[in-house]
This record gives sequence, structure tokens and C-alpha cells, in this order.
Amino acid sequence: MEINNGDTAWVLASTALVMLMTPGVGLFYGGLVRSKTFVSMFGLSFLAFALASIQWVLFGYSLAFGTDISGFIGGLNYVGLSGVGVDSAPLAGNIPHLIYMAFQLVFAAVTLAILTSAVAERVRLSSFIVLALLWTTLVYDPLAHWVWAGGWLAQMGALDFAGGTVVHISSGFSALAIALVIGKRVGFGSYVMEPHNIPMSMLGAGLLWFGWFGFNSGSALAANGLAASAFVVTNTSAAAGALTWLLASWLKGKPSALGMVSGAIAGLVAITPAAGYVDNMSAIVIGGVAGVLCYTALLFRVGRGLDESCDAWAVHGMGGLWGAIATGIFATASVNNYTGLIYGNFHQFAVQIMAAGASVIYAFVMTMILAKIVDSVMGLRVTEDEEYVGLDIAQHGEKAYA
Amino acid sequence: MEINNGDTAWVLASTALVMLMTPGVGLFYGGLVRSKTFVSMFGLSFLAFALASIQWVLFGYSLAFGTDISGFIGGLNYVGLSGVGVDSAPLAGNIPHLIYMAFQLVFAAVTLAILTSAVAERVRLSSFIVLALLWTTLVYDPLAHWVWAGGWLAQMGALDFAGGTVVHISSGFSALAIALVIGKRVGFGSYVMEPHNIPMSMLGAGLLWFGWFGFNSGSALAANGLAASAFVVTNTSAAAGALTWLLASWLKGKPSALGMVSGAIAGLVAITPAAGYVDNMSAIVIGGVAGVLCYTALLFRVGRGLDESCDAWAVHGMGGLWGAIATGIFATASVNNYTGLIYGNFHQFAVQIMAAGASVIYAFVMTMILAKIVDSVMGLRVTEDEEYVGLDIAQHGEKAYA
Amino acid sequence: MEINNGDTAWVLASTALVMLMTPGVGLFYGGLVRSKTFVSMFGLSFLAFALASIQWVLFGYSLAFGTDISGFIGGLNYVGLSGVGVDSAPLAGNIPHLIYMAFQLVFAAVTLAILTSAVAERVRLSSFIVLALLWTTLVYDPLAHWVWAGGWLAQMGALDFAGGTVVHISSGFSALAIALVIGKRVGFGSYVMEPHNIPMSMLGAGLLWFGWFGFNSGSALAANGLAASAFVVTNTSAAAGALTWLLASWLKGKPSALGMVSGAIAGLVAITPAAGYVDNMSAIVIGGVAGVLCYTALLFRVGRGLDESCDAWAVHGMGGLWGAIATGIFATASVNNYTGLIYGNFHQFAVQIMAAGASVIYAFVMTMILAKIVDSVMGLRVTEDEEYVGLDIAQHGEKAYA
Amino acid sequence: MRKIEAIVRPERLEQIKKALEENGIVGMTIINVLGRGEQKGIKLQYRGGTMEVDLLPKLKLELYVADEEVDSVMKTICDAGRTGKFGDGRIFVSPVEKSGKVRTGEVFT
Amino acid sequence: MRKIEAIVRPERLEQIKKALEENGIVGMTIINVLGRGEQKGIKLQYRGGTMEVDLLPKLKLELYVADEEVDSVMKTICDAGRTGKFGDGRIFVSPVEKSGKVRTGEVFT
Amino acid sequence: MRKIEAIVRPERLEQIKKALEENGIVGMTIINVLGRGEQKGIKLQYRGGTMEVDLLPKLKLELYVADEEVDSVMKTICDAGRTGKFGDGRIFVSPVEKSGKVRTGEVFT
Ligand SMILES: Nc1ncnc2c1ncn2[C@@H]1O[C@H](COP(=O)(O)OP(=O)(O)O)[C@@H](O)[C@H]1O
Ligand SMILES: Nc1ncnc2c1ncn2[C@@H]1O[C@H](COP(=O)(O)OP(=O)(O)O)[C@@H](O)[C@H]1O
Ligand SMILES: Nc1ncnc2c1ncn2[C@@H]1O[C@H](COP(=O)(O)OP(=O)(O)O)[C@@H](O)[C@H]1O
Repeated sequence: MEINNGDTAWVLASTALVMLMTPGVGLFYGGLVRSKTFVSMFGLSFLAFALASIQWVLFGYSLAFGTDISGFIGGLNYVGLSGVGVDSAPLAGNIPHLIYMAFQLVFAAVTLAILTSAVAERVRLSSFIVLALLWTTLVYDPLAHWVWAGGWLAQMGALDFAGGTVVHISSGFSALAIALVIGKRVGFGSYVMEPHNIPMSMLGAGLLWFGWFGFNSGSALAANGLAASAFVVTNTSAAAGALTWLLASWLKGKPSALGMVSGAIAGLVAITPAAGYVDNMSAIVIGGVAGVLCYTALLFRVGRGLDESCDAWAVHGMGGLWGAIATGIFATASVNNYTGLIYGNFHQFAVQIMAAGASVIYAFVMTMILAKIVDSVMGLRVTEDEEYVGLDIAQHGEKAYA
Repeated sequence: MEINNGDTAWVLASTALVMLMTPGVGLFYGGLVRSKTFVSMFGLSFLAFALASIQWVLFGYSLAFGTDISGFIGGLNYVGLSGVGVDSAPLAGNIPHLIYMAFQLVFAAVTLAILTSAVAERVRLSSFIVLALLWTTLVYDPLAHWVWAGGWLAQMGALDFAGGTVVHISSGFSALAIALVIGKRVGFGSYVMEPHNIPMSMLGAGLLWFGWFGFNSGSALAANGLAASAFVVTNTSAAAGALTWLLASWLKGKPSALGMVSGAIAGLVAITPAAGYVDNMSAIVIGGVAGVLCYTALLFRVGRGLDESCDAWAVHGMGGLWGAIATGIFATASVNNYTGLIYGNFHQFAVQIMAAGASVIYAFVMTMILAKIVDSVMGLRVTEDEEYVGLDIAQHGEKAYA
Repeated sequence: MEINNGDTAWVLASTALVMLMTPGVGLFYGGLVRSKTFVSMFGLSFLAFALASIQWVLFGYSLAFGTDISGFIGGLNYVGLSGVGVDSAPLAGNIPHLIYMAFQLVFAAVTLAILTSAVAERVRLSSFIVLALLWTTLVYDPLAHWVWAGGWLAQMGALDFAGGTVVHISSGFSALAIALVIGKRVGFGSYVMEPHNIPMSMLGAGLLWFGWFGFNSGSALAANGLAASAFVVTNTSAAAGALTWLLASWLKGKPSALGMVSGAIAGLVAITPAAGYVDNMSAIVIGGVAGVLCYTALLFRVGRGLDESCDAWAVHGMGGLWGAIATGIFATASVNNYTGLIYGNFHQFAVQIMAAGASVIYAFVMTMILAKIVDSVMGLRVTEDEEYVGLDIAQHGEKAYA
Repeated sequence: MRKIEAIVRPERLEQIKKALEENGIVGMTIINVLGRGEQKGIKLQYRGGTMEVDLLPKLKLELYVADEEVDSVMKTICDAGRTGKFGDGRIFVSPVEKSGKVRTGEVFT
Repeated sequence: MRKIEAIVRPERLEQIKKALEENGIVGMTIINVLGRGEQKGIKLQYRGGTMEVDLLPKLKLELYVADEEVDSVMKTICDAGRTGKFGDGRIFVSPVEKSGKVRTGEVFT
Repeated sequence: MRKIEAIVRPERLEQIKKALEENGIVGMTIINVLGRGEQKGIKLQYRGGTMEVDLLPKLKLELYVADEEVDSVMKTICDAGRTGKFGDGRIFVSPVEKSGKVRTGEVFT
């Protein structure tokens, strides 16, 4: 297949858009924590991006997209990007292999950034680096292989257009595992830890929404009708999620602006696996349900006294889970060649549940193991004094605001 | 006509760019108000985007772009996006209908966001939601139809490349009407209400400038020479507006940085209707005049004690009015198939004035009626105590900065 | 050659991306200075963009890209953009001339913005305007001509894919010259001048990284394999630079988050001239070295008591110098038609050093002269009182944070 | 010498400053504070609930004045700072024993 | 009337406020401050170095109370603000000679 | 015990802190303030106008010290905080009647 400049233009732009999501996550999370850890929180996202970027070009891409080994992992044929060049990508002949690789890279990077929610305000930097490298290699790369590179979930027929399982379930449930291992922040539950800069979180959410067009629509890997369709349902689901979370918080008390933008993210998460398979009306349902569901998950999480600090689990984990299942419900042949439960295809629905379930379990268990290992070898947490002073000063010797 | 991937790539990217303008407006306005309403102000833009997104896919697009009914409104044939799919858009055969729809959606959304200027720091959230839905349906949708979908202004030959009338005149003069109905903020005129975070406004303006390339150049609906031309004049006009407002404020006292970025927006507004019709030298004039004109309008507005708080009227209303007329002055056949006054085409000039005038009147009167209705039924304003405490806490139970 | 819509789409998008780098620089620098000059610092970038935009369309583009005059400067044939239209660009037949011109414009603009580092917190606005116009005309335009428009460096065979010499060496060493002329800020060295808002600098760096994809990958002037390759090495080098600066600062004390993002910029700078010539493994080296080198340059600069306030010299000057030379070391025929030292091509290596050296000398000497002239005629600095009060209030009558 | 601490509405600062200047009082120090008085701030109603916003932003002015100026300064601040609504503020006067000027090193008692 | 200045941990504010309210003390003014006590802040170890974070964020509460309330207020703040670790804070009491109410112009001595 | 309130230039904080430490004075509380002295701030000229920047950022240091330390602390702050230009700052000393330690609940009089 020949390289198509128009398609390539859109994938180049999409890759840039998805890259911007990482600072977006950094700002979103950074606004949610206390001012004494803003630099740290933003920095973790940045660092996640840099680490994943290098890991991916060295061997991560190969593990995920190299020649399939028993459906579980990719071979080493692309190590150091050998054989990854300006010619057609094997899985997308219309664009250069290198930009296909880069598009996948920015996904791996933002997934790692999402994960930092779990360690907010208390992680040792060196332990984070080790855990991050282990996680992206042993959790993200296999999952990406399973779903997108002919692995066993793909063989089973699981659909995941832009990463509901690979990105969101994996980061969300992994965050849950890490939060359980690392434990609560000092004072969590006993005194209020308010978001210190909500507008920064809103700006972060704005950048996420913007970048998500690259994430979902770019996953068409072409500038065509499918990309257009994915673009539209992405926007619709985000808007629906924003509105339902806003309303749900209103019913409980006051309409929360932070809730509204979190709802948008929930809607974006939920539509991610479905973006290339469902139509606009389904997107309203998917996003609308996501807003309420993730809000409920957040309340549940808080109620359980669980300090998964920036709600990667509630929003990405639960939103991704819902999205993966919803793909099996709402997929319609009018958009792509697949149908879901509402068109009588129970099989697809069952496959989606299995794939989502397998991802939940793999991500949670594997991450739990990795976190425990890193914790016992190096210690995941800083000292109580360092945490009290705040990671910005204690770890970086820096202050967010002079 | 066949779908062109390159054109589609640019319209996809442009749609994303225009989407980012809404957070841009949110930041720009949010920096201008007091810190006690930053969350609210930013949130209103976000909410405007979500509301317009849902309204548009449900019926707004159909009202604007559905089959023409007597030149005034679109039919219901596209309700719920029925018939809006991956095939060629009726009005742009080179791109999928869905992305054409989405491109129009982000315009509707940002227009609604601009409008929030008028209700800054004092609007009841529920009343805003109602007014916003009414306004986008009864003011924006018809205007879009008149100008862009074969409505009576289009039939008359009015030119509006990217929304001088539909977006800017409409939001600007509607803001004026709403400001008159809702009344001044408590204390307006008696004590200073300084912008609380100018750098945020500057960042917002930067995002607006960035997004505006999608707005104007994307309105070529193709990645071609016309898009390039629109891109260039957009940038030139923005730069000229920035410089003339800066200089004008300098002459009056000190060069204002906020003035400079407002001038850029004024230049962007003014070039919007003209972007596909004028050349670069005209753009210098259009932007340069806009900078001074909108600054003068702002001073006039302040002098009259009118609390149209973030100057949607002065910048978008007056800038859009000037741009619509300027299109009739400077349009040149060297760029597109139309000529203006300086090439002896008085007819086009007259048509532009009539179209602009009609838009001013329709937007102002209709909005005045809608605002009065909402005000008398629900009350547009919060209580004085709520306003004193600030909408962030009073309405949302949130604080911008902890 | 016919205009290619796909290529045009990418260059349109890239031009917008590069535009966003200017607010990126503004935020990055603005976070580094004291809060009393945030508006001024951000404003200087904005102003640089506006000034360069107008200068470029009036005559700058012609001086740089007009018909070659003795290898030194372009002729006046494109003055006022005459002859610059919607047809093929002379140097890139696949895209419209106007967007080629605009793509070059945003480069000129961001280069001028980088330069503002040298005058931070102490420059008279009127003197800055004069110096900026002189500099972009007499330093930037000739350099762009030499390297990119058939000037003597191009004739010599010097490679500069996206502006290592034209943009980074020129702005970096010019900043050094200006810093020497304008002198230190009052109190520099005697009391601490901490960055006042590190997250803003991090966001600025994030926007720079994002925009840099347009800068480097867009410099392929097509949406093809070369663009993809440039995209990938850009990201890799940035990541490598981020990690090495982080580690280097860690070895000296604490890992600096600001260092990490500065390292990313250093990596982006260094890969700029090489982006279309080197492969991914070389990019790791180029970026990795840049991180350490620029950090060392910064420490050296501070050690010498030199107040080149936001380190344009250390990061852009030294990073650009390294990148220009590295292009001569690592260029590989597997990416483009050129080879470097490691493939035995000593000639290219020597040419790169000569070109870099010539740029360093021209930029430094010429800028020194211009700065001295402006200083003696108008005075570059504000009064000591104005500096103490801070430029925001003293020059603009504005405050960053109310 | 006495220290006057006046907690006032931020939006009244300009008026108070001007009124003091007209009375020849120039030196002052201003601090951003949060405060609540006996009314416990402001009560807001919302959908089936009441909310107490108990800490509102205020400015604290600190003025060191000669003993004989105390009463007139208090009156000036009260007059210029008054809106008549709850939350207008309070003024407290306390003794100062000694003062010094950093620039000259002088000490006054 | 006495002025009580209490420098306390920010994270204890809610508890202290509540405890004071239960004792009928409502009016207060709160200021963000940085402080260090005799321990010179907190010492942190890192890769071959020690770092002293000597200025930590604290809140300063200012309460003007009747003379007879001083002791109970001090005790209340101590009890509610205590974590038992260094840095819990200090309380200082000083005399107030006069006070005024901006809203009414009343002066109390 | 006395309370020393010193309003100083922010850029002099490090020097003052160091000088005080050398004199054994460690505990302190620091507050961001805006201030103007008798000079009414700084006057700036611009294109046909004069502008008064009357509220400049200062730091207020509050130190509670033993009575006999007052003079030396005042001198130390003056010496370390002096630039010789207008705006160097002021120091005020006032009486403290009682103090308490939150961590232990001790009261000192
Ligand atoms: N007892 C007190 N102790 C400390 N500060 C007080 C006290 N009473 C009032 N204040 C301060 O004064 C401000 C205004 O007090 P308030 O009681 O609202 O005034 P008014 O009685 O005129 O309505 C409060 O916000 C608070 O900062
Ligand atoms: N001598 C002092 N002068 C001024 N402020 C003080 C003094 N001692 C303590 N403080 C303030 O009280 C806070 C808590 O003091 P600290 O000595 O840490 O308490 P503790 O002795 O209970 O640990 C400090 O951060 C500082 O703001
Ligand atoms: N009378 C006063 N009351 C309250 N604060 C004062 C007074 N005089 C000076 N200050 C504070 O001290 C600071 C420095 O005072 P200033 O008069 O400028 O010092 P100097 O006389 O040494 O130049 C002022 O900014 C203000 O905060």
C-alpha cells in the first residue's frame, strides 16, 4: 500500500495532539494536589513521558508490536527501532512505520502519566522511575500486544478502538493496586486536602479534551470518514459526561465545576474503546452513563477511605471498563463492521466483558506484585517529614510559587 | 465529489484547533475577573461548550444546515444527525459530512462561550443554562442558516468567510443586550475590579490566536491555497491589531500588555469574515483599525458605566461589525471571486452593511427578549450576598486557589 | 509541481504549532522571572511575535527568501508579499507559497521571542521594539538567507534542517551579546532571584515540546516518511535531554524538575538542525549530550556572574551549536542523502563547524553592535526605581496577580 | 506611639487610603487576611440547604501613629470604610514601646 | 480586652475553629505566615547531604477577646492544635487599649 | 517578653535571618505585606506623567524575644536590612503579657 500524505498529515498531527495530553494530565493532577507538591505532580507526568519515550524506542515498541510470540508478547525484531523506517507500517500501510510507532509511543506515555495519580504527594522519585519502567514494560507492553498487535485478545475478537482496555483499564486498575500498596497520605481523612488550583485542573482537562481528538480520531490511522465519526462521538461523549456529572453533583449539593470537567474526562475515557464502532446517539448514552458512574466510583472510593489521590481508578479504570463493555453493547455496522448487543450480537458483548475482565485482572495483579517488589526493595514512599514538607522542596528543592 | 484525505486532515485538525478556543475564552475571561469567580468564569465557557455540543448534534445542526425553509431556518432532516454520515458533506464534497458538522459545532460552541462575558460574576447557573440553550437555538442557529446554509443573507450575496456576523456580531451584540438586562455587578464603578490574573488572560489569548488558524484557515474546508491565504491574513491582522491597541494605550498613558493581547483578538475578530477574500496588505489595515476601534469601543463602554464585563461587545461585536463591512471594502478577486468597494463594487459593500445591520438587530433584539423572559421567569442574577461571596463558593462550593 | 493537499495540511498544522511556541516561550520565561515582571516577560514574547509578523510580510520574507544577492541577502522582489500567492512555493512546489512564507514567519517570530531572555526584567519597551526590529532584519533575515535560501552557507553545503544555526545559535549568542551590553539586574548575585512560578515554566515547556513537532517535522514541508522520521528523533532527543539534565542535577544535589524540562528544551534545540538527517539512536546521543552540556553551560554562566537571565545562551546557543556540529557527526544516508563524521565524511563535519562558527560570530558581533547603538541612542534599560518596582507596574501599569 | 490595627473590606481600601492621606496619615502596612466576626460570615441558601461562608477576605491595615492621632485615625477609617452592612470591620489599638528606622538605625521611644 | 496571636499548623485550622466555636469564640482573623521555631524547622537527609527546611507554612490566628476569656482560649487552641510533634505552634497574648467598630463607629475602651 | 515587628525589604531576608541566627535568634514568623512609608512609595516618570507606586511588597518579621534581647535584635535587623535608600523599613516593639506552647500546653508569663 502506498503512503497517503493526507492520512499521514492527520496521524502526524494526532501524535502531536496526544503528546499534549501528558502535560494535560500533569496540569489536571497538579491542580488537584496541594501547592507544596505541584511541581512534583506536574513533574511526574513529564518524567513519565520522557521515560516511556526512551523505553518505547529502545524495546517497548518491539515488545508490543514485534512479531507475535504465542499471542502474549511481541518479539525483539524492532528493538532499537531496527526495521522501523519511512516505509509503510505493517499494520497501517497508508502511513510511514515511524509515525505509526510514534503514535503508539504517545499512548504508552500518557498511560504512564495517568498512573501517577496513585502516588501523588508521597512517592520517592527513584522508586517511581523503577516502577514506571517495570510497569510500562511488563503491564502496558503486553496489554498493547494482546489487543492491538495480534495478541490473544485480538484473536478472540475483542474490540478496543483507541485504548479503553490498554490505556484506561490498565492505568486505572493499576493505580488502584499501587494506591493499596503505597498507602494513604499522612492526614488523609483526618483533615481536608483541597485541590489547590482548580483552574489549572480545568485547563488540563481542556488540553485533554483537545488532545483526545488525536487519541480517538487519530486511531482511525487515516483522515477519512471513520476518523470523522470517531471525532464526533468523542466530542459528544465528553459533553454528555460533563453534563451528567455536573447534574449528579448538583443533586447531591452544589454543581461542581471540577465535577463537570472530570465528567468530560470520564466521557472521553468511556468512548475511547468505542470511538470507531458506535454512532452519535450511543455516544450520548456512553458519555452520560460514564459521568454518573465515575462520579459514583469516586464517592465510593472516598467513602472507603482509599487514597487513590487523583482518581485514575474512578475515572479511567471504571470509565474504561464501562467503555469496553459499552462497545460490546452499542457497536453498529453503520459505522464499522461490528455489531453489539443491541443488534443481537451477544458474542461481541461477551468477548468485550472477557477482554475487559482479563485486562482488569492482569493490570491489577501484575501491578500489585511490581509495586510490592519495588516497595520492599527500595521503599515507595518518602519519609513522613519529607511528605509533610512537601515533595517539591523535599525531593526537588523547588517551590511551585515563589 | 470524492473525499480528499488531505483536506479532511486539515479540517479534522482545524476542528480540534477551534475546540481549544473555548478553554481559551475561559482562560481569557477567567483572568479578567476577580479571583473569587475564576472557577465560575472558566466553568461557564466549559459548560457552554458541553451544552452547544449536545444541542448541535440533537437538533442545532439541523436547524442551521437542514433543508432551507423560506430562507430563514433549516428543516428537521438532520435531527439527531440522521443522514449525517461518513460520506461527502453536501456543502463540501471533499470532506466527510460528519466532520463538516463537527467543524460547525465548535463554532457554535465558542460563540456561546464568548457570550458569557455579559453575565460574568453574577449569573445564576440554572438561568444561564436555560438562556444558553434558548440563545444558541433561536439566535445562533438561524443566523448560521441565513449566512452559511442558503438563507436569505446568503441569497442576497453577503460574504462571511468564517463568522464575522454569525459568530462575532451575534455574540457581541447579544452580550450587550444581556448586560443591559442583567445589570451591573455590585460595586461596579464605585470600586476597582482589576483583572486578577493577567498572565492567564494572555495565555487564553495565545490559545485563541492558535485556534483561530483552524477557525479561519479551516473555513476554506480544504488544505489549499485559499486556506494558506486565510492563514496568512489571519496572522497579519492579529499582529496589526496587537500593535495598534498597544500604541493607542501608550498614547493614553502606558502601553498595556492586556491591551496588546486584546488587540490581537480584535484583529482576529475583524479578519474573520474577510479571511478568504482579502490580501495581506488589506489585513494590516483591517487588523490595525480593529485594534484602535475596539479599544475606543471599550473606553466608550466603560465611560457609559456599562458592565459588559469582559468586552465581548467592544471586541467581538464592534470588531465583527468592522470586519463584515471591511470585507465589502477590501475583497479582491486576486484572492477569491469577489470584489469590494476599493475595486468599485459598491453593491458588495452595501450588501455587507445590510447583512451586518440585520445581524446586529436580530441578535440584539432577540437576545434582549430572551434575556428578559429568563430574567422574569427564573431570575438571571444570584443574590447580592452570593455575588459578594463570589460565584465560585456561592454557586459551585469551590475555590480557584486553595 | 502540483500542490499536494496532504502536505499542505501538515504544513498548515505545523505553522499553527510553531506559532504556539511563542506563548510557550512567554510562559517558560515568565515563570522563571519574579512575579513583578511576569506580564512584561510574557508580553515581550507576544510583542516579538507581532513585530516579526508585520516585519516579515512587509520585507523580512523578501530579505531572507527573495532572489539571492551575492549569497548574502535576498532581493526586494517579495516586498509586501508581492508575488507570494496561492501557487507553489519556489522552494517547495508541493505547497502554496503563502503557507511556505507563513511557516518561515513563525520561525522568525519565535527566534525573536527566545532573545527576550537577555533583557528580562530591565528593558525599556520602546528600546526593545527598536532593537527587535533591527535584530530580526539585520541578524535573522541574512542568516535565514545564508542557510535556507541559497546563501553562502547553503552553497558551502551546510546542513540545518530546522534552524539550529538560524534560530538557536543566532538567538542564543545574540542573547549573550545583549546581556553583556545591558548588564545585570540590580541585585543579581547579591540576593536570590527564584523562579516565581515553576508550573508555568513547565507548561511553557510542554507547549514548546508540542509545537516543536511542527518546527522539526513540519520542516520536511511534506507529510511523508521524512516528516515521520524528524518527528521521532525530535521526541527522542527531547526525552533524552530531559533525563540527562535531571540526572546531572541529581548528581549535584537534588533532581530538578525545572532542570528536567530545561533538558527537554535542550534536547529539542540540539536535534533541530539534525532532525532530517539522523536516526533515532543518534537522537538519544544528541539529546543526552545536550542535556548535560546545556546544564554545564548554565552553571558556567551563573558562575561567571553573567545575567543572561533565562538562559537563551546556555540552552539555545550552546544546544544549537552542539546540534549543528552533531549533524555533521551523525548524519546518515539511511535517513536522507547526507552522511557525517561517523560515516567517514569529514568534509560535512568541517562544513558544519564552519557554518556554526560563522553564525556564532555574525550573530554575536552584529548583535553587540546593534545593542550598543540602541543603548547609546535610547538607553536599553529602565531606571533603577522602575526596575525595583518591576516592569509590570512601571512599564505597563499592570499587575500579574491582583 | 500607638499601633492601630484595622480590619476592613478590601473594596474600601482606596477610600480609606485617600481619607487617611487627607488627614496626613501616609505610612501604613497592609496584610491580606481572612476573617469572621460575630455574624459568622454570610449565610447562603441553596437547593434545600444553607451554607455558611465564614471566612471572608479582608484587609488588615497596620498603622503606627502618634498617641494624639489615634482617635482621629479611628474615626477616619470608620467613616471611609463604612458600608453599613455586617462585616465592615473592626479597629484595635495597642501600645508600642519603641520603634526603629532601618535605614538610619535611629531608635525612638 | 486582649489580643491573642496563635501560630498554628494549617491542617489544624478546622479543629481549632470548631473547638473555639464550642467555647463561644467566633470572631477571628487568619493570616498565612511562614515560621520557624527553635528547632529551625525540619531537617531532611538526601544523597549525601542534609537540608534544612526552615520556613514552614503556618497560620496565624488573631483573636481579640475579653480579658477573662484569655486562659480558656489559650487552652482550647493548645488542645485542638496539638499533634505532639515539633512545630505545633505558639500563642502570645498582648494588651489592647481600645477598639472600634467600623459599621457603627462605636469605640470601646 | 517583647514582640518585635520589623518591616523590611524582601530581598534582605536572607541576610537578616543569617545575622539573627549568628546572634542566637532563631524563632520567627514572616508575613507578606504591602507597605508605604512617609515617602509614599516610589515616584516614576513616564511619557508626560508621574506615577506613584505607593504600596510596595515588604516582609514583616515578627519575633518574640526576651526583654533583654530587644536592643540587640533591633540593631541586628537594622544593620542587616539596611541599603541606605528610602524604604528600608521600620521596627516596632510592643509588650507581650503571656505566651503558650501548643505542643506542651505550657504557659509562660
Ligand atoms: N473578636 C475578633 N477577633 C479577631 N478578629 C475579629 C474579631 N471580630 C472581628 N474580627 C475581624 O473583623 C472582621 C469584621 O468583623 P465583623 O464582626 O464582621 O464586623 P461588623 O461587626 O462590623 O459586622 C472579621 O472578618 C474579622 O477579620
Ligand atoms: N520566638 C519566636 N518569635 C516569633 N515566632 C515564633 C517564635 N517561636 C516560634 N514562633 C512561631 O511559631 C511556630 C511554631 O514554633 P515551634 O517552635 O516550631 O513550636 P514548637 O516549639 O511547639 O515545636 C514557628 O513556625 C513560628 O512561626
Ligand atoms: N507609620 C507607619 N505605620 C505602619 N507601617 C509603616 C509606617 N511607616 C512605615 N511603615 C512600613 O514600613 C515600610 C518602610 O517604611 P519607609 O518609611 O519606606 O522606611 P524608610 O523611612 O526607612 O524609608 C513601609 O513600606 C511600611 O510597610
